Amino acid sequence: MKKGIRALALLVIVAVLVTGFTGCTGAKADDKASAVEQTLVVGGAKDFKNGSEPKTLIFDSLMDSLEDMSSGPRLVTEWQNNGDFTEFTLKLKEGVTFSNGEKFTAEVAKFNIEYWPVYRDCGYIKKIKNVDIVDDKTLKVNFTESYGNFIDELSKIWVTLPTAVDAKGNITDWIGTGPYVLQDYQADMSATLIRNETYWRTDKMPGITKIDYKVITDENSRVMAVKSGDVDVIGLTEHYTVLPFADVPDLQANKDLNVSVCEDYGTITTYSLNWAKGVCSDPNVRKAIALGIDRDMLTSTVLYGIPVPTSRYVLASYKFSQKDEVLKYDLTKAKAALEVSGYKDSDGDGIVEKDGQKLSLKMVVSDSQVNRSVGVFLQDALKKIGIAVDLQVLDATTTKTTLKAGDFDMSTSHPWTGTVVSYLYWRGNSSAYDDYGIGYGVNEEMNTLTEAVSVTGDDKVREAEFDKIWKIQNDSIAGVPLYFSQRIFVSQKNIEGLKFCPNTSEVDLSDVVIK
Amino acid sequence: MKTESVLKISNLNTYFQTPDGNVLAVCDVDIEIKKGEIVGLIGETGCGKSVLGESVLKVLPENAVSTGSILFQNEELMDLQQKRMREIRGRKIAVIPQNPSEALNPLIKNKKQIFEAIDHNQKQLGSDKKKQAIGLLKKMHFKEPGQVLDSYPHRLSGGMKQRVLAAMGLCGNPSLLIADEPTKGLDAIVRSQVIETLMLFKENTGTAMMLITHDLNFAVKVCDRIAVMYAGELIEMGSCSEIYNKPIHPYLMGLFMAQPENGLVPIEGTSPSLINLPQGCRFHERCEKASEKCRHFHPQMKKLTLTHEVRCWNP
Amino acid sequence: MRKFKLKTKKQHQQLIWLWWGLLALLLVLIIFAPVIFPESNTIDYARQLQKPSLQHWFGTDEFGRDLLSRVFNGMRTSLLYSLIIEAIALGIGLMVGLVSGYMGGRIDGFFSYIMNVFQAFPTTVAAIALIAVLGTSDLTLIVVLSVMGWVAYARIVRSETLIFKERDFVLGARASGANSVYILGKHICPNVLLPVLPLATLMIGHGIMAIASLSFLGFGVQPPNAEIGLMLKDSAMFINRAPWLLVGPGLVLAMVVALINALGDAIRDKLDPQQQMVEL
Amino acid sequence: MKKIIINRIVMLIPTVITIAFLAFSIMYFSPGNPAEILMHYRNPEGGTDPAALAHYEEMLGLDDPFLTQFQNWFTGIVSGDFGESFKTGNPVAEEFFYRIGYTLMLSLTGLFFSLIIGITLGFISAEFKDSWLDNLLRLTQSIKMSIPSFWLALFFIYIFSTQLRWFSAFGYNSPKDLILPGLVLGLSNSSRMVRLVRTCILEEKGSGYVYTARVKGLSENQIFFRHILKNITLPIITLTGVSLVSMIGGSLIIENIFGLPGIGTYLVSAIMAKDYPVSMGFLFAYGVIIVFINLFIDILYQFVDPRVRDCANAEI
Repeated sequence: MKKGIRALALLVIVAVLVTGFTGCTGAKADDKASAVEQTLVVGGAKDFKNGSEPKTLIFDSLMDSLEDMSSGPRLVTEWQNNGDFTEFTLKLKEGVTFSNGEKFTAEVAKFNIEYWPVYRDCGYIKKIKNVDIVDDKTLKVNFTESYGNFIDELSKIWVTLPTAVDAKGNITDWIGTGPYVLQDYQADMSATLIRNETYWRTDKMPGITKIDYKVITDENSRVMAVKSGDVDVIGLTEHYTVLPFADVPDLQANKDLNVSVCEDYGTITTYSLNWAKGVCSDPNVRKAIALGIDRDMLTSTVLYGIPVPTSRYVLASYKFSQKDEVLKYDLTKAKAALEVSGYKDSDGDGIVEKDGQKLSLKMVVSDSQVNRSVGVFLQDALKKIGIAVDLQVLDATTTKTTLKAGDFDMSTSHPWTGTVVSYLYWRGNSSAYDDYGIGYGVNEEMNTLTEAVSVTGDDKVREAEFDKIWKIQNDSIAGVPLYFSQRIFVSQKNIEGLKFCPNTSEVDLSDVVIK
Repeated sequence: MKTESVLKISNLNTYFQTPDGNVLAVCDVDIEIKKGEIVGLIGETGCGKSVLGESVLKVLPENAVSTGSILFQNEELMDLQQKRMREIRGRKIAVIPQNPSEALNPLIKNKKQIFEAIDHNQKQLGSDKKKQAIGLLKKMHFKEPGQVLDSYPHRLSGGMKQRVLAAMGLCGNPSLLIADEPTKGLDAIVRSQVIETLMLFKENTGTAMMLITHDLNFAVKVCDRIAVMYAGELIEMGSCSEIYNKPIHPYLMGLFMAQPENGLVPIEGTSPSLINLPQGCRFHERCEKASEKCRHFHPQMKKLTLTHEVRCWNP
Repeated sequence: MRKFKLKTKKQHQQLIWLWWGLLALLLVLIIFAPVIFPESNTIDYARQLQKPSLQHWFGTDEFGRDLLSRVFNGMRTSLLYSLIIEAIALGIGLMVGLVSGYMGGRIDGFFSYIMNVFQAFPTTVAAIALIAVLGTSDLTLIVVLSVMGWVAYARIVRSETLIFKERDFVLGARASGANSVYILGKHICPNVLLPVLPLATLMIGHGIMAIASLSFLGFGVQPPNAEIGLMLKDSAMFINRAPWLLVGPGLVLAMVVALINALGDAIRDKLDPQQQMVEL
Repeated sequence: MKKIIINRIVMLIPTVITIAFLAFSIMYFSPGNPAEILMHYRNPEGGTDPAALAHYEEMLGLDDPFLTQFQNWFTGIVSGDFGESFKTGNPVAEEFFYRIGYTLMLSLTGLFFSLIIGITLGFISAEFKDSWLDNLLRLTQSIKMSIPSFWLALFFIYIFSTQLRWFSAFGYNSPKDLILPGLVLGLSNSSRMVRLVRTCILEEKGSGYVYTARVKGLSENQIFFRHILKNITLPIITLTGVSLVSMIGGSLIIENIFGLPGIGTYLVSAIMAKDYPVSMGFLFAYGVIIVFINLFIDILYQFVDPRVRDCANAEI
């Protein structure tokens, strides 16, 4: 039939066009396949330059973080203080050069100590007086008052060239002394790093010669990428959990993959309670909330049994952590706490009330899969002790503005970090509303304790002070710890030596080998 | 003297299949056109006269079925494949389509559209084609044929378009011209141009002509013989003078009465639906003279004279 | 010659009744969803992420909630919002179109210009920007989509008004001294409304899709309310583990919108039989 | 011809200014103090120092009246300066030109698929009019029209990325990564194209010039390729313009799902992050792109249709 021929002719034209199109794009795709030996393909959640972790492949910090969150030598090799922590002497590593050949000198170190603390939330900026260059490898740092935490905070200073930053805390030239050199960078897409063959830490010289960093912002796609072998590892370059907990059991059962759950370091997801105003200003309500949540149930259901339920603020393995868990689930105690304050369910609708007012919380949650699931769980859980929850899932920025305005009763928040002393300066002793809700500085005593901790460098004294701090926190409940949210990385089986670092933002690839 | 017949249609039926049922557009038509003769096919819109033309050309839509016999120069068109049919169209049967303003592709230059017709007859070199095209246009009395060739159709007036279409028909060696509603929607001046065009055409080729029109006066002026159609069938056929001077069928008489010079008296009612045709005479519902017989029995064509035939119980 | 059999009119009619029956059924399920599916928010962790079964046709979500119930309750929200949005948009469009078409001149020029500018922004993009200004909530969603939706109505009302303005009955009314408001309200408006009907029907489907898209991006309906886009956003999170969660919401959404569109087409064919004549 | 084009561009100036005005007002009336937001980005843990805030307010010229601010911003735009992103500090224009390429590539891929699908299926549908094939195709189109593009995207990701692993589901590494999102975009926009091609072919087939061509003795093939194809290009061009506009709008959601670094992804994150200079600049750019696509289609139309060309020439 003529008609058939005409249809066929048109189809052929279309087919030629389609194959031509896919053909030329396909050809380009093949070019990428020619792999260099020992190339590690990393799937990252953020743009290479935006995340705080990827940069640690290019730069070195002044101090290293050790497993218990104390400090070890790195670019600073030796350090001393004058006893009352007002003057520190730092010895610098000699013979270190940046990848462009410039030398790491005392001037460079001084610049970094003075420039970065503002952008890296280091408390020492408030008390530092001056930095003196003694000689080419020695610095003397003077403080206006005692500051015992200075050395620990130096692990947050990642050393850049003084000429490589702008006035706003942005790095303009990505040239460091670290194990890798940035070769190619595509915003929001990818980055290529090659090994720094002249890396000064010869014992930490990595085996991987090239790193392909691919940005995959969607968590499901990241999981798919590692499952299909597109990338070698995911979850390594973020300090938080980057894959849905729901996928973990499935990935663990996958024979080609290695799933590593970090049980040693990490943060505890904590919800902030607005203790300064509203219904949560009543300590008994806060206590009821903290005791009324069945954390075992939470982690075993909506979190698929991966995170560990806990009611402590920081991990037990960390320095200065609290001795025991107090805020464990207890339904009767929770209900009793509400009754103490006069809340009673008189109309039988399951929600308690006082003076005719129903007890209702406004819970603000930053939009993410896990937060939404946990939010719905908490709504359901609190209903059981008689508290109605108005759940509001907002985008990240709106959440921040809402929280900063104090317009919430309960919200997602920032957990106590492992470096508890630093945290004390930032939010631990704050009583103001900020992007993450309200700080933990519930009373005057927190102030004196914070001062006491900062003045001394003596760990024994600090430990005693911290016991008091945790007592206050457990009593006043400014935040509800829920579960330990582990970092998880998933890698191909043939890759060995991947590990987590105590310094949550550090990525250490020195032992990695591709078999 | 018996002249040779160019087209002899006998027993032609054409119907369309639609979801609502079959539409009988042409029903039992017998008609003959002799060499050099102009036959007018008259009827109101929707009576099937254009479908008759299309049936002859075999360019009906897909859902149409036609049966019967169409003898063109002693060749049975009904049996011909489309491929062979295409050789007849354009070469032996020329067509002046209705509505000249839409009959030329607005996006293609006149030149190319005329060349297509020339190529269909005989493949030629570009320069020869141009020469021939200019010749054709000159025959159709175009003053500046070159300019016409190089312009797009929208630059031409309705009458000019029609002459361009006629020129295309000229390029073969047609022995029959089918002009479908050549005067539809044209004003008086252009109408006289159309007559001129048709005469020019005849002058140039000496073909027979089938003139499909609803314009009675026009037909009377031009035709040798006239056939009148109503609701898909022929109701009266005769020489021009017979039709003009002695119309017999009440419908034809009504048509004459509806002409402007006779006072524009319209025929009452509307023509029947071609899906559900009435029993008996198809005109009886509108006929003043309708008798009981007309209501129940379908009349056949009756010869009154050698040339005059009519389909009526009460002639 | 004939390669296929034409459907008879009767068969065709039966098919059409089947469609309308399906639409009616879906609408009943949607409108009475809270009564028919009261369990849409019942959490039961014992049945997390179940595959579709006889008890749960579309499966269950991560909280063990029955997805079928949630889909119909969600569609109810979408349909309700879409109806409100189209009512408001039609109201604005009708007024602007009538005034613009009837008054002509500078007023017409001004409104036509505004319409052009409005059409320069893609709906989704402009809606997101406006929602950013007004803050994310269900109310803003309705306001923003109404504000973006009136242009389509205004255009068609304007062109119809231009036609009816010249009709005898309007000219007559004007000659007899009726004022403009009376003519617009009494004579033009009812005539203009009829051609707008098919568009309005189609736009209800569009509205449902727009709401779903914005909710999917996180700018639309907020989580405590069930909504298809939002549900799909959640389902997308489980694409590796429970891909079937995507099927149900998408299926119902597509079916409802397709049937509403078919209704719009049918209304258009009824009002404009010439369109059908072309097919003959 | 040149004159007409220049004339048309000049006539667009007020439209462009209005678009700029709307884009600016939307962000101007946005809640939140831009200076506070900028300060927050520049110094994340810096707290709220009133002196610093005043400094930023002065820097952004927030004390100026509304119209002055708009004027400053607009004159900046005219000279190619769209300001700097609050978040990254990069010039907005730079960000835009880096990203617009991906959006255009995606839209054009989508357009390519939509044309291919539309013309092929529309042709088949028209050619086998009223057959089961035609009915099936028409049913498919009306269902496809009712499927939201994001659902189609998720569905395709599941089939082609998760199950078959033919394409990567996320991000852009090679032009191959545009195929899946392009296909989704093309498919969800192709329904109108299929319908249009079908009705146009059927309409043209019944038109006078096709009848002429047929009675001239041309074969159906010649009629289709020489006559019909040329005449259906006009409506196809119009719809292509409309499709391109809706694809640039629709690419926003597709880019977000497939993680392509286009202007849509960036605009959404900028709006969420309250990055005002980026939001304003990108909104304005969206409007201008669409206005210019419409202009381009108008001009293209004049090249193809001799009637319109004549009219346009007559105007001057």
